[in-house]
Amino acid sequence: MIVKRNAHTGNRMSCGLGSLLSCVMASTARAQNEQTVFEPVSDHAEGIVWLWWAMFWVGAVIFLAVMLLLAVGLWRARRPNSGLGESASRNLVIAAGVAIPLVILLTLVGGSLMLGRSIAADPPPNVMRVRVTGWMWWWQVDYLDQDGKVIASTANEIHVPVGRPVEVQLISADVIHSFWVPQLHGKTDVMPGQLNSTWFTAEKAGVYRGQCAEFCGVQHALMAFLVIAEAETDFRRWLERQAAPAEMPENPRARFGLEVFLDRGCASCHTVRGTDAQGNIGPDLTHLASRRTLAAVTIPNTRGHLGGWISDPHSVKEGVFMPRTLLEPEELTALTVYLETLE
Amino acid sequence: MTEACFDDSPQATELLAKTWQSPPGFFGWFTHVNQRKIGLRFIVTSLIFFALAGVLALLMRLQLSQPEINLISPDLYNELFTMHGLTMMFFFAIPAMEGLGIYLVPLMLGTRDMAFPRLNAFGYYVYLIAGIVLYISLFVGAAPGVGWFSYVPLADDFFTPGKGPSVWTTMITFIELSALTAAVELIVTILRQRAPGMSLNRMPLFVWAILVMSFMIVFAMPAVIVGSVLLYLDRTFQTLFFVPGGGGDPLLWQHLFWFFGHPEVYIILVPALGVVSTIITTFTGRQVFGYTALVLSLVAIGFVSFGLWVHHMFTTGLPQLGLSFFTAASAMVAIPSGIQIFCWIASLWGRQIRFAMPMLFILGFFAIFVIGGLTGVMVASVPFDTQVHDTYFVVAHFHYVLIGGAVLPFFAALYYWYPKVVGRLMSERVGRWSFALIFIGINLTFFPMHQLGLEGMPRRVYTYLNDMGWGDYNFFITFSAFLLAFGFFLTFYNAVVSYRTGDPAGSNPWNADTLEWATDSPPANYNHRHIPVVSSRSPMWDVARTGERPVVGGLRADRREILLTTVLDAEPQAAQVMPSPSPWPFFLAVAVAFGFVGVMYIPLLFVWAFFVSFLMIVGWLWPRRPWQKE
Amino acid sequence: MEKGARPDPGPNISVVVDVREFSRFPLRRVAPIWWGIIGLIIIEMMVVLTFTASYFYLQMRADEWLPPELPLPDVIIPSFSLGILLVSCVTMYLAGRAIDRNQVKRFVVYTLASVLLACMVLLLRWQKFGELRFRWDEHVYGSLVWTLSGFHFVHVVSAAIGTFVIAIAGMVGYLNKQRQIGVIVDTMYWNFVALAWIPFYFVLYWVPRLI
Amino acid sequence: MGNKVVIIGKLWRLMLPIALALLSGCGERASVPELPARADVKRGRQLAEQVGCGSCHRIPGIPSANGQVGPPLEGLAERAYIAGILPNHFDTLAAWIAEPQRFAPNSAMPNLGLSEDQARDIAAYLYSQGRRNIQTGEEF
Repeated sequence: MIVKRNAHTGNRMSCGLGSLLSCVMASTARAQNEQTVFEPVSDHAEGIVWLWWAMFWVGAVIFLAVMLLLAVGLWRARRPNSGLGESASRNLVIAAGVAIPLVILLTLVGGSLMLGRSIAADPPPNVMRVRVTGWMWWWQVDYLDQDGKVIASTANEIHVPVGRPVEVQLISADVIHSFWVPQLHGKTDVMPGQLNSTWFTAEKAGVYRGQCAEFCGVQHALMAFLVIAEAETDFRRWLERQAAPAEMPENPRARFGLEVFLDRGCASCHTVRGTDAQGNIGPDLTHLASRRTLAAVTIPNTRGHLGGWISDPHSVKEGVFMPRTLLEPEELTALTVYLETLE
Repeated sequence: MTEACFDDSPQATELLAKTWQSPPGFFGWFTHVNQRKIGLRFIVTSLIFFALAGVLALLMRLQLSQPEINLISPDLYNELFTMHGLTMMFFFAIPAMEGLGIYLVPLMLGTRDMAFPRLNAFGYYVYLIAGIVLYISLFVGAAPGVGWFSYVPLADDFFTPGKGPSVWTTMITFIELSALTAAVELIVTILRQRAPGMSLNRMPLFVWAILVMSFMIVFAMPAVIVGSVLLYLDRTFQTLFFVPGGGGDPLLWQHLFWFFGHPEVYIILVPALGVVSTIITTFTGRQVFGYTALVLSLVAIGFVSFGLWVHHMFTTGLPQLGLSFFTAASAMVAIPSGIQIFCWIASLWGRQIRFAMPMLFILGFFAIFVIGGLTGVMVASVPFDTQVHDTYFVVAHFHYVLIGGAVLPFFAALYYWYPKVVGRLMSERVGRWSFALIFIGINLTFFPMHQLGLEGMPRRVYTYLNDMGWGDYNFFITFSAFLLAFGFFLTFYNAVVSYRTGDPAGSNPWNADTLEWATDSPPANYNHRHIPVVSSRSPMWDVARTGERPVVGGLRADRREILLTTVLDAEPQAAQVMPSPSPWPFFLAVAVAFGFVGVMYIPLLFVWAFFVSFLMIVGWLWPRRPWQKE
Repeated sequence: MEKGARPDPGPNISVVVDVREFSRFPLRRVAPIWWGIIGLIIIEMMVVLTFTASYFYLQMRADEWLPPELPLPDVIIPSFSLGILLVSCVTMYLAGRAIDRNQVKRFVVYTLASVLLACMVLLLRWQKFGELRFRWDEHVYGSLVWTLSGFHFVHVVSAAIGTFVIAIAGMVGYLNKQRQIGVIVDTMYWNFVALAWIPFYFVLYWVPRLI
Repeated sequence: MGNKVVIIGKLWRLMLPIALALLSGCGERASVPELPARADVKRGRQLAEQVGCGSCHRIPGIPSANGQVGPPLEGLAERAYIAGILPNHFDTLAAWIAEPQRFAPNSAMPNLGLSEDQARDIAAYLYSQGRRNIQTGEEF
């Protein structure tokens, strides 16, 4: 029900560090991570995790070799006059301290530069463009057509077609954020006054969680988003739906809810396309009900959470900019009913 | 030479002690200028800040021990991690290393005080006041909560109104003053006051490390001072240096900050490397292998560290080509580090080693520091860094480097020089427990953080959702953090208890080779009864071997005189009369502090503080009558 | 060489260097304070460099540097004031030479002349501030002009006051050939302050014209 | 300043589960006897977390449940009335959770569309967090 869990009961033992650690905490280790570097679903992320394992093993060998050398050296003291002579010492330092590291480092730098070049290359021509705006503390997602015009606008959820490269153009509405979906790609900072972009291709359908990775104020911790990779046809259908304006509700209670939305201040920050609500400080709510979560992947999008979030956002996400709204009970009920019609 | 230039009588010794005595009493305390007093103050104060920052860390760990708990509000949590970083970097690590330098360098060089004793005292008061103001700000709810790196635009007054980042800008500039005065002071002392015969290539490695550190401070710190002045102006006068809409650029801040911030890490590390060489020399009973190589690698680390700053900015969207250079440079800094490690291993190989406490901490240093260095090389790779940047992987990495590379050697130094400072040895039994807990605690606390980072946990988050599956790791880490803290506490306890009950140390308990062991423990007011004359890198061992102790004669005992020697070869050149105890440095520090704190509220106070400080400086430097006496 | 004897059977102490006849008034490069001032100057030089680098960084990131409505900065009066500043270095040098020859009166005259020159510079600068047609909070160019000028202004003020104090020390008769280290370091700082204006002068008055 | 004092209080609240967890290996509380057989406390906790009770109520045992919109549900079992209008019995609580508007048409508490079983699970969880068994009156 909740957001996430791309149900990898992933094999924890496959992670080197994890396996070392699981000796210590085998009883408590759970495996339901949804934001891990270890389960890449794009070429970029796969290249990086490959690099990690290469570095990990080389590093482990170096560490053990140094410790072994130190241990043997100390052990030798049991025999008299076993200290290293001048030339032996010099050879040791030159070989182990200069020559070997130099070779390893050059290999690492070379490999890392090659991988970096391929990742930083321009995206292929059939790329789909999405513009993501970082706000304190949520993500605005705009789908762009060929001319850079906005087709559809949503928040904290990026749907992408499987197998198609997606370029994410990043701009900031306020401070520095960092766009990061570990299973798809490394971070790219969202810089005020500067257009950064990154691209990836999700090779597998699924829900991948991302999170802001640059400290951005009080609620930096709860500024996540979801990348939902789905088949091209599903994606098309979804995008079409998102591009459409909201329908006028038929249910009288929902109509009352729309009135509440327009009269009680919601509309000054939020947009619902197809109505008079054109605020642009908070997320576009035109298709709110189609989203899985609220408050940047903090709570599931259910009626209970929605009502509580509207009534008092601060007890869910302290310090958030959305104000408390004191509504009559029937207004609150109608408002939630209305918002649930925004599919 | 005649008898006249050499008076070893008890009367002369007493006179000398009286000349160099610090005034007693509460008010006297504010006039002390002797380098040992000031150095000890630096060390003790820095340890207090270390403990405070540790408590903040434990509070943060409690908040993170379980998902989605509300022990600490997000605002307060942000203040805690900011203060933890600021305290550890600016109020513990640098002052601790400087304190070691200030206390030990003149003793090691065989001189009686630092070059500018009053400036020294001033630096301490500045440090103390800055720390007190910072912690007061935490308790009145005005502490900076924007990270120790204080990135703009978050730290601009638009996004963070209130006094927090202003405290950051003014107090950082203020504490840098202290670091800079100490650095200049150490450089001049090292270059000009070495005992006759202690040419540069006979200088102890620890002194070399302090020299390199001081030069790095001089070149690195101005960048952050400029940065924080610009940020202060942005916040107070609405200038636009970092405001994108007005033509400013937030990236400029990052360049300024990291141009200082990266060398900062090595500023902390380099003196620790000096400590390692010193202790290995002493406990193997012979000169460490590769003196020249070690010195050159220290210098190389110092230089290269100024070319690495962009590796903190790999994800900011800079051009790929530029990043490659910084990848290469960052990886290459491993070479001088590697040279040092293997010089030490060569020195230890097959030697009879006394495994006393300092040596144990050094062995711990090897394991922890090598791990930190290896992950450091990993994060130099741009693609990999984009995944782990700003995650717990990096938190793990730099705690391994800083605790392994600086704190463990610093604790080794505490055990090693404690008998010199106090006259008694610290307890080995408590020390071993402390070391074991610290060593295990570090690994249990920080090793799992690598895994957490790779599983996606970002830094600087006050909580995380239950669904993320990070709860168990974090619980375990919190538990281990308390273990680690207890380990540190044991050494504190050890130091306090041994002050009264430790075994008497004698002047040279470890049979070490450097000059600080030539004098009593604790050293007399005048450091060395006679300024020694040196003819090798191991003067103490020379004395033991030859039974001869060559010294300088002719310095007067009735006033504070020191000997100046030439920069390269330490040939005696002139004598200098040192200033006497004085309250002016304290007054000046208070005046300057008043200005720094005041400008947060009333910018025009700058003008007032400027002139009052000037008056204080004149009072400080104004010659006392009668002049003819000289 | 006579050995000093000690009651305990410690190592024999032998005096191998006698410093009784050494000067107690080290001058110039022998004096620690000379090195200390060099340290201060290096620190301040780094500050000046960082300011200048920040200027160029912001200038290069900008699409257009000088805001279009502004005229190019005037260079005549700033060049003149730079000239005065450089002349004051000469008077400071003469003051130093005077005290080195124990000519206290001449020394006082030269230092006061230097202070006067500095005051003229400050006056010209102050007038420049008044003539600026923009504030520091309008654009980053304005922020830089105000900050760099203000930063250096404060330095000239402190150098002038410091030198004035030195002049007073001369008047009350403290300074002489032996006790002249104060003059030496003050002159060094003075020269630094004067020379530090050159990069600022260049970026403030010439860069907007040249690009 | 004030929050420092709060911390100390909170510290104790936190240390207790840590200590318990250390002793028992995990922090689950023992399930309550005497509850209706069909209700499942554990499932109730999960449901309460997911459907969103916590956005309006503070609920013991669910750290993320910090809502201040409605009353805190600590010690719910000891209260005499639910929402000020219903006598506090297990069945009435479950019925209230399932459809508040049945009893109070004007209530701001939403109808979450829960099944009867789900409502009973949640009610069971909420009761399990009290210190008194509502049916037997005994402390446990």
